[in-house]
Amino acid sequence: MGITARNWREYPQRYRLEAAKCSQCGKVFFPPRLICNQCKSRKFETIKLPGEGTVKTFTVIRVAPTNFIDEVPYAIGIIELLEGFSTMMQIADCDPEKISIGMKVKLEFRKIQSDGEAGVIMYGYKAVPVSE
Amino acid sequence: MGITARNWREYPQRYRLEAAKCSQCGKVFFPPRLICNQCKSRKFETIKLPGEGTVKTFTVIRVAPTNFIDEVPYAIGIIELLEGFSTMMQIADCDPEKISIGMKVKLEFRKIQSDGEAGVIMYGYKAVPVSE
Amino acid sequence: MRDVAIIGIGMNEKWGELWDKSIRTIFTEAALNAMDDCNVDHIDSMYIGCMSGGLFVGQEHLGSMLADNLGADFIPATRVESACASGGLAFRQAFMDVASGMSEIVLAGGVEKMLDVDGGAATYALSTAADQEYECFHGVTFPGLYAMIANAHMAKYGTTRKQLAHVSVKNHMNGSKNHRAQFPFKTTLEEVVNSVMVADPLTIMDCSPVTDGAAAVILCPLDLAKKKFANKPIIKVIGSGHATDSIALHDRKDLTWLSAVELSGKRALKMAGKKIADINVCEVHDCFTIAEICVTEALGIFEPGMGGPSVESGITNIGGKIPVNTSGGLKSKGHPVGATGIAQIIEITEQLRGISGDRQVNGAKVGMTQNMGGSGGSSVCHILEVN
Amino acid sequence: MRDVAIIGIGMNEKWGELWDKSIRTIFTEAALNAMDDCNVDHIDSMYIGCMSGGLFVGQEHLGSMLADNLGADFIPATRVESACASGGLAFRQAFMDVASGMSEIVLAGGVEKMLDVDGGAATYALSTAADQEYECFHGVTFPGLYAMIANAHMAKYGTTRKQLAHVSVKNHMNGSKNHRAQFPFKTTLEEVVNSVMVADPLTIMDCSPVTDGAAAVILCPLDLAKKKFANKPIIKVIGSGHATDSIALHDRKDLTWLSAVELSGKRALKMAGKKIADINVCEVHDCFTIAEICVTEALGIFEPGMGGPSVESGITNIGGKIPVNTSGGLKSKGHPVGATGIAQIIEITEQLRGISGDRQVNGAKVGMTQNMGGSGGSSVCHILEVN
Ligand SMILES: [Zn+2]
Ligand SMILES: [Zn+2]
Repeated sequence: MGITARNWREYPQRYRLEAAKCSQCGKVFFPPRLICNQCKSRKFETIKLPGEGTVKTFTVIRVAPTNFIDEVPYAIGIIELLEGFSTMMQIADCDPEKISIGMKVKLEFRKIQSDGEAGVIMYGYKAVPVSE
Repeated sequence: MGITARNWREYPQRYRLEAAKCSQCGKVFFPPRLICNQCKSRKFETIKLPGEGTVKTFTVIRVAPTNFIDEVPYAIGIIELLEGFSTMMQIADCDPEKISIGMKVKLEFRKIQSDGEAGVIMYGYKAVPVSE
Repeated sequence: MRDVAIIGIGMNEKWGELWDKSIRTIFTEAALNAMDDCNVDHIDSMYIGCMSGGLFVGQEHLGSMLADNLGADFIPATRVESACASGGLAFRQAFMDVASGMSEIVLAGGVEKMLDVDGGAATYALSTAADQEYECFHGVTFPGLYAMIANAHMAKYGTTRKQLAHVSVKNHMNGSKNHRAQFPFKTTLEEVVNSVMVADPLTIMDCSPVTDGAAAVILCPLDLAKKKFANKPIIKVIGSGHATDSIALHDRKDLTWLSAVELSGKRALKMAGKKIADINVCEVHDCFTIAEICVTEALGIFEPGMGGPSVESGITNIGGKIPVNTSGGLKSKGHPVGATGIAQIIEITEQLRGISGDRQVNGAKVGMTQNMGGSGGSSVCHILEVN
Repeated sequence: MRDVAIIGIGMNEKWGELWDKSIRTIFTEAALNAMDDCNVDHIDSMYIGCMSGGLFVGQEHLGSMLADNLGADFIPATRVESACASGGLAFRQAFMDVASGMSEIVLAGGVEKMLDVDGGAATYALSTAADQEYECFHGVTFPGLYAMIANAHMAKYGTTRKQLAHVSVKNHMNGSKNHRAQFPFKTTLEEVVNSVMVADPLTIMDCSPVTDGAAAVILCPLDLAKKKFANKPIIKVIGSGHATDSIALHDRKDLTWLSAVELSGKRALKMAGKKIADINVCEVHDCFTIAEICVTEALGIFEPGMGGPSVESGITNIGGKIPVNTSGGLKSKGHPVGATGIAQIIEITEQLRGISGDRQVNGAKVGMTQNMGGSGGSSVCHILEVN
């Protein structure tokens, strides 16, 4: 939709999976923030998020936004990466019917979408099942 | 910008230059309305706007919106079509430097813009100087 | 703060695909109907709930345009936005305007023209209620977000696919008696479950539709209502509550719990001096079937996890102990996002006036509305009582 | 209604092209600066002026997102829009919230992130403040609309090209003393007149820029301010006025007269119990040079037609009889449309606190702000007084 600067700006933290950890109470924020909503501290340290986690919930998208129509059906879920910290991403490389809550996944870097207008390809993380 | 129904809907009154005249106080509205802001009447008759008018004010656009970039420079003005009734349109077929307030113009149907994405060509009225 | 009353209500004759009408026309229709309902010929100020004039019709600055088209020259007119809770929030600001003593006769309206753009553009516009960079970037949709809530709720509480379907069946049954509804047909559990899957486990019959529509109500001080507008039952606004939560679903500890709904409800009840058990009829935000289940739990109507079994039991039917979404809800009546919160107020007002016909809840004296933004990032509740 | 005071103010360190920061970050910066200014660690509710989150950054539902990012969990947070007057209107709603007794400590903020999209998309987004179907359809731009006002004003009153340029020269002179300004350079009449023509007779140096920026202020009841926040001069909000006019310029009888500005000013002065001559300093909406001239006439500072000669005479300079846009105005300080109205409040607050440094208007006791939407389709005025 013609929005360019946003994605350029968000890339580095997406690539490096960099989050902010509150120096006072330890709560983790991704993307980083200026103030902790738990303890109101404004001091953070940069941490790298772990590359593995578990599925808290998920769904299979069968009616997709314009930029994702070619991918249908695809699974997407909320992945808990740290105790009390979760974020959203696609779950790839598996039969959507086999995904379950509590399943272990690891993060990989993949193409996420291509911008319809500009044709820019955007990259980010996806979750893939850990073979047990 | 992917907006389609709007222009389909507005076309008929643009083509036919149909306005609503308040049956009670005579005020003219283009596009038509449901209630007159002058006398609060909700009864209107459909009238055809006259095809001639005078320039109340104008400018020459030299930095244009995306859909009009190829037209630069072009003149646009507010044209008084009836005592107390004016509307906006481009002023075509003349040297922009020669346009003046009070100048007589007549209305013609022309291509107004082509929608960048859909490539739909949109038509409407433009003013052209009346040769005296 | 002054006491405030609702004296007029109005909607379009029918919601749905209003191809031949522009946003200015559908709003003006609803606003004039509301003014006619109480026979006022002017308003002092106006609030308009609209989620995205910019993305749906390429038109912001709706305060100016819509006051102008209503013939309400030069009045203060304010557009308010909180995604799908924009209408409820416009009502709240109008309430404050009257309660503060700033204005006497105030119109609270809502409008959304969603069908001027194609489906892809509409999906994009709606997605701007979620976190663009950390939710939508990954390809999630609104049905997808609520589907994730549904799966979490099913895993935690054993809520069943059939219980979700019961919400849709009930709301279509109610909507079949509402002539303004976009989809006034009845449906069955089988039809809901076997419809086209949108985002597992939600089918198209778990989802509210895309709708063109507008709604408006007129508020004034209670004293003025008693003096000049007593020819109809006077409906008092006794509670207003508004709360936000994280915009991203994944930032919430319990994915099945809507804290903004809980808090907006508690705040409204506290102002009203009521308990949830005092509510006789309720309009809640059933943008998806799972939403109604979660909302009835977050408001405290049912215990956590009991939303599913409760709708299954029929307790939320018209004639049940606590009827929910007698209008047909967003599911059947339609969901023009900015207008929904105002239409909820209209349904409760009609119930409290006792003019709901086949949908009437007998003896309804106190009613509640709950209007949600996004996946629960905001919520607005109001409590109305017949004088 | 309770008396209301401003106790805290905050902006980004500098406005301009903030490529490396998102809308959530720039808003949070300004809001935290405002909270720090008065040393509050929580707020009860929040209003956000933003013209088009949808078209500029693909993000609506800013109430939820920005309360969340400010760590202000679960508070009511309301986004308000009236095109370029969104900030002024957010302030007005925050004022009503406190005045009504609904909330105690309220944040009024404004934000716009305009440089995440390219120039064509930004021009389109701004154009949604005008009538899409009957103005923009024909290819008009915002500079074009104000250029038509300028030509009408020149024809009716003999206003000169040089007088327009004086507005730009004065505002850049003021802005050169404002470290937060996007373009803090000085300019000359020749430079303004000879710059690139945008829409005749307006050059690029008659136009305010496209800007990323945010601003925030904190309000509370006057009594509370006196009790707990008296370590700085207390600034009272003594008047608030809001008005609309036709969204389309061509629907107005006199193209040189801004009725919404006139009425919003009169309403604010009436509430304040002041006359325009009582105002010591004024921030007005100079989105284009001609706008400042028309606004000073519509507010009654100068007779109709005398706006041009007055700015030429120096009467609106700092040190003149009625300084206008001491901050540098939209022209030099920048114009992130949703934030502008709040930044005007901040400039007047600083003037009344007496902390404006090189820009200080000596002895300023009463100040006024005027914030405009579109080509004059809406206007919001406020009057502040030091206690
Ligand atoms: Zn912390
Ligand atoms: Zn009339």
